[in-house]
Amino acid sequence: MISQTIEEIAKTLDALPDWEERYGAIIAMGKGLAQYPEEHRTEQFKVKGCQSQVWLHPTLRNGTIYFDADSDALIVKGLVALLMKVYNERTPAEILNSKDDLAQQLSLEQHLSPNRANGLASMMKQIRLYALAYSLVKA
Amino acid sequence: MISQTIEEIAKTLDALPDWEERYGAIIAMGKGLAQYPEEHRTEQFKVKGCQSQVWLHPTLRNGTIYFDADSDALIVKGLVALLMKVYNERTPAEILNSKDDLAQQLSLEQHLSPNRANGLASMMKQIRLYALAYSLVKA
Amino acid sequence: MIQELRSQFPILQRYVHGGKPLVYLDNAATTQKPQSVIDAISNFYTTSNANAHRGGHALGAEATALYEGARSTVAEFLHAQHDSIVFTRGATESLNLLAVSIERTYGARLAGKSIVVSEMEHHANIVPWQLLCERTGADLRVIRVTDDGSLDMEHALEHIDESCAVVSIVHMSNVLGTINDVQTVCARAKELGAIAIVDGSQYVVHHDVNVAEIGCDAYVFSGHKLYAPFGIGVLCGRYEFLAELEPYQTGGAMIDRVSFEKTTYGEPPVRFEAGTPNIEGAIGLGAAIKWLSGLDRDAIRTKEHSLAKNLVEGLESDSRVRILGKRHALNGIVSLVVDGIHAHDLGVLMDEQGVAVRTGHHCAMPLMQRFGVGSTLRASLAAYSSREDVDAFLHAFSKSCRMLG
Amino acid sequence: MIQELRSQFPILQRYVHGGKPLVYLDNAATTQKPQSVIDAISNFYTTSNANAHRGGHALGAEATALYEGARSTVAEFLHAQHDSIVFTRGATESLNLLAVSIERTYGARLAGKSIVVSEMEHHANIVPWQLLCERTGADLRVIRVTDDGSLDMEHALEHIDESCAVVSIVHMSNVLGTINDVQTVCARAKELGAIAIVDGSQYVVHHDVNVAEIGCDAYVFSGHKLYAPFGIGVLCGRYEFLAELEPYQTGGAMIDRVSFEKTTYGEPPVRFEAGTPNIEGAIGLGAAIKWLSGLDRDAIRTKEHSLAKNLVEGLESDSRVRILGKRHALNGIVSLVVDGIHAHDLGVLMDEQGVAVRTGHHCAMPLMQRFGVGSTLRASLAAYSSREDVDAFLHAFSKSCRMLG
Ligand SMILES: Cc1ncc(COP(=O)(O)O)c(C=O)c1O
Ligand SMILES: Cc1ncc(COP(=O)(O)O)c(C=O)c1O
Repeated sequence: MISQTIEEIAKTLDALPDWEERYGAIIAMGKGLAQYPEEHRTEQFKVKGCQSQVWLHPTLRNGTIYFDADSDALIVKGLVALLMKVYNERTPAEILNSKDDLAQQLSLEQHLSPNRANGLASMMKQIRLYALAYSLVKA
Repeated sequence: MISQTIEEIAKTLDALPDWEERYGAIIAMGKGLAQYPEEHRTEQFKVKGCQSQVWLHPTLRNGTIYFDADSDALIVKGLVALLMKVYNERTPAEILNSKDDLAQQLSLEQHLSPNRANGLASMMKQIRLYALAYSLVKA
Repeated sequence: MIQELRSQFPILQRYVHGGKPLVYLDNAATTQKPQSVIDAISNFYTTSNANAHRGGHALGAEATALYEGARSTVAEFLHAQHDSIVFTRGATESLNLLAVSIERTYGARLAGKSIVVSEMEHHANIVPWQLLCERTGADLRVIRVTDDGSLDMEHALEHIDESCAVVSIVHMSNVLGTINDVQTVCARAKELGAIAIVDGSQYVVHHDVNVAEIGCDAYVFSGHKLYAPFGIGVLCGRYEFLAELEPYQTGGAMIDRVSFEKTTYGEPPVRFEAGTPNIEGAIGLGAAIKWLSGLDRDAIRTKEHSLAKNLVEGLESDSRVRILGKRHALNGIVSLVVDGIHAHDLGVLMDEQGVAVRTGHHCAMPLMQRFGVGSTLRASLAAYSSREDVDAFLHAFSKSCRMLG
Repeated sequence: MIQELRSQFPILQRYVHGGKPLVYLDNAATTQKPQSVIDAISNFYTTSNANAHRGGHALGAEATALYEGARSTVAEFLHAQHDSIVFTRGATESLNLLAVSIERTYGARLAGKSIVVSEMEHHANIVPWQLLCERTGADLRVIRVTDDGSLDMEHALEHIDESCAVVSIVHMSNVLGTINDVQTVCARAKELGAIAIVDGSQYVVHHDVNVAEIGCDAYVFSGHKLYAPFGIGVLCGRYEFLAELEPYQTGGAMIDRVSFEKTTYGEPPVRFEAGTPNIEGAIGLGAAIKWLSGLDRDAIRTKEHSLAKNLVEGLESDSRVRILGKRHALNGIVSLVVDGIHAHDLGVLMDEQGVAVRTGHHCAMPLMQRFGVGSTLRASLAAYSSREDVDAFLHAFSKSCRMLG
């Protein structure tokens, strides 16, 4: 469940003693992200409103959304990976029914600096938009 | 002499006990101004930069400048009359050689309020311009 | 209550001309600023100053949050959405922006069309449209003002016809105090597919606004008349309307990408905010609106009405006085002429007595011409205006009239 | 001395991110404001607030005197005459004003002509000219930047030929710190009868300016980068140049008379200041310039140079660092990329350590493209920058690089 995953991530982040460890963990998450398919590294799949480049590509298979995602900046890529943990391989309904205040649930503003939240908001908006679109697809 | 006239006016104004008397005197001066020739009440002879309408018309006769002047507002007309006392029937040279800080010499900023000085400056500029023009006329 | 309110405005304690207590009745020109607005400015520069939207750093994030927070405050104030609010320098810039962006967007299609304004507009709502007409071949049509200072609604509804591309009307006249039925005017404009614009510069000072109810495409006003700093104003546009408009100024922030081959632009509102905006001004405007919303606006309006009534009644005791649009003066803006006395003379002598009023054409020369006057003396009220102000005004007024014969 | 200077900037005492002392090195984006500027604003609103130029009353006269006094202060600062100074919102508006007014004045005669800018311009000095070119059929020509970050002067003098109508060049690059020989460029432009414009936004922060010596027709900058408030900027024009230009925005104050038949305009500078200006901003800018002129600018420049040298030398100890236009970085603006590390990541981690720098394209995408980078990290100095700032920067920088691998 989405809320459960968020709680787990929140716990992990909370347990880290300082900003260095927290950013270290985020960066490490990013490094664990699956390779982004080069054929989708196009303008069309870019997320607007991020300070660095972010790509997000959705696929619907058997009612589940599979995302590919990437960024050219390490920290942003880490945040992308975090989002993937939460939203990848969910149904459109699961995503749409989840709360949209992820940054708050993770206390990201305390953990990282507030301005990181902006890019995150753009990505979440995009994820929810895809979920909305797929939720309208007739089965 | 111009400076002498200014001194006399300054003395008269200084002797007045309060703003009401001072404005009363100014207004009275305006009422004593010679009739402005209607044929010169035209755009051409208007002084720009005054809050009310001011007309100033010069004539050169035997090396002396004769001004006609008027305003549609009483207080401004009074100030016009004051200027006429100082600058009317003078030679171009007399006008050009006089100091151009009349408002200060009369302590007008104390006597009247500072913003009255703006319109006055526009009129003085115009008077000096005419004097300059006539000073270039070959005798 | 009024004393408590006045004590928030340090400048109202001032004396002018050597000892005369300031009586400030030039509020339609600009209002005074409450301490909370002055403090909001100082606090910003003392703690969070940075350029907004550009910084990835802590101060930049704070400045951005304050700036966008101010946008939200303005949006709420007008019952509009956040992205409908474009910050400008003032009403004048908002109207210039609209005229130029409309011209750039609709261009040649404006030839032969008409632009409708009224005889009671401020120059800021006339000249930009005149120039648009000159450049595009559109026609400027002017709605008449009746003898009693109202918008001639019959004439208005007649004038707004199929040829009409833009209607731009003042909500409250800065000379007469007239409040126009902009809702009906906008409905008519929208019915015919025209763009409907309302100049709310004076109206917002006294009334709450709901742009959706008005039904306009754009609503504009200046901060400095609404207890806020200079250099900030608002263009509140229907989002879909803004989204179709070409940009106005260009440069930093409003672009998407720039190359020498091609430049693309961002979405509203940033599309219309080129360069570093007046971040301080926006924050000050937000503080002013927050201050306003802590007041009982109904009570203040009632008080302003009753003060205006006192003013008008006091003035009428002199039979030489003629109040322009007298029925409307109760809204808090009283414009008058005195038979045989120049308004300028009156203004000077009243100023000597500490009473600050405006004399002149009030940037509404066509309206002056309509009423056959060159200038008027205008007294205008604000939330902090008091019975003492009105008394002082009337006292100084009759004294000045006496002195001027 | 530096401690005394820093103590005038209350914000420099701040801590960010829970306890890290603020190290502000984003001065090319906006500078902090000294207490004297903050006080000038508060004092104005507390004692003399009124609309300028319109009032016949005491407060109006005071506000006008303060506003026009600020204009004189700016004029002296640039060694220009009082009536050459037009107040705008900032450099972006000044450049937009110039582009639009030049288009309106010279119109069809611009077709087939060329407008010359350089590869190192800020978007504010590119996009307005691009749009002018689109609308008039003029041609945008771009002076190259050399590999070492200089303006290619040979290319410049070649490019500015008979076809040239306008040359608009930055005095000091906001990315590289390059100071251009604008005097030679302007001389060439004037020789050929072209209009010469200089964007001094960054230059004025560090250097004195004499517009007559530069020989330009117009010089522009923003107040907020010069220790002054947001929302105020300057367009300093040769008076005869301004006197020929059509107005930009229209509305109150800038007109001579308005009727529905015909509207005529005032003289510069008011012709270009439609509506209520940012009176507070102008007063704040005047206070900032007065504050600056109380400093030993030579000494400060020398200090900035030596700090920049420390910065550059410290950075060079990491072989992955590449400083764009390194020769010019000593002027106080240091832009860099690190091999294998995204500037954005660096900026985030440095911010966590209290160090405020800018990362991104700095509104100069064409220059980024020229150097084949997407974004850089930029540290920029101001009068209050200290050795401690530089040390903190270098410390945070190497720690961040380590964390990012
Ligand atoms: C009705 C109206 N519209 C427009 C304006 C112009 O406002 P500003 O000068 O603040 O741009 C004013 C104020 O003078 C006004 O009263
Ligand atoms: C060289 C240069 N020109 C123009 C600008 C634009 O200034 P503003 O955003 O204050 O209008 C800037 C600042 O960003 C700049 O550095």
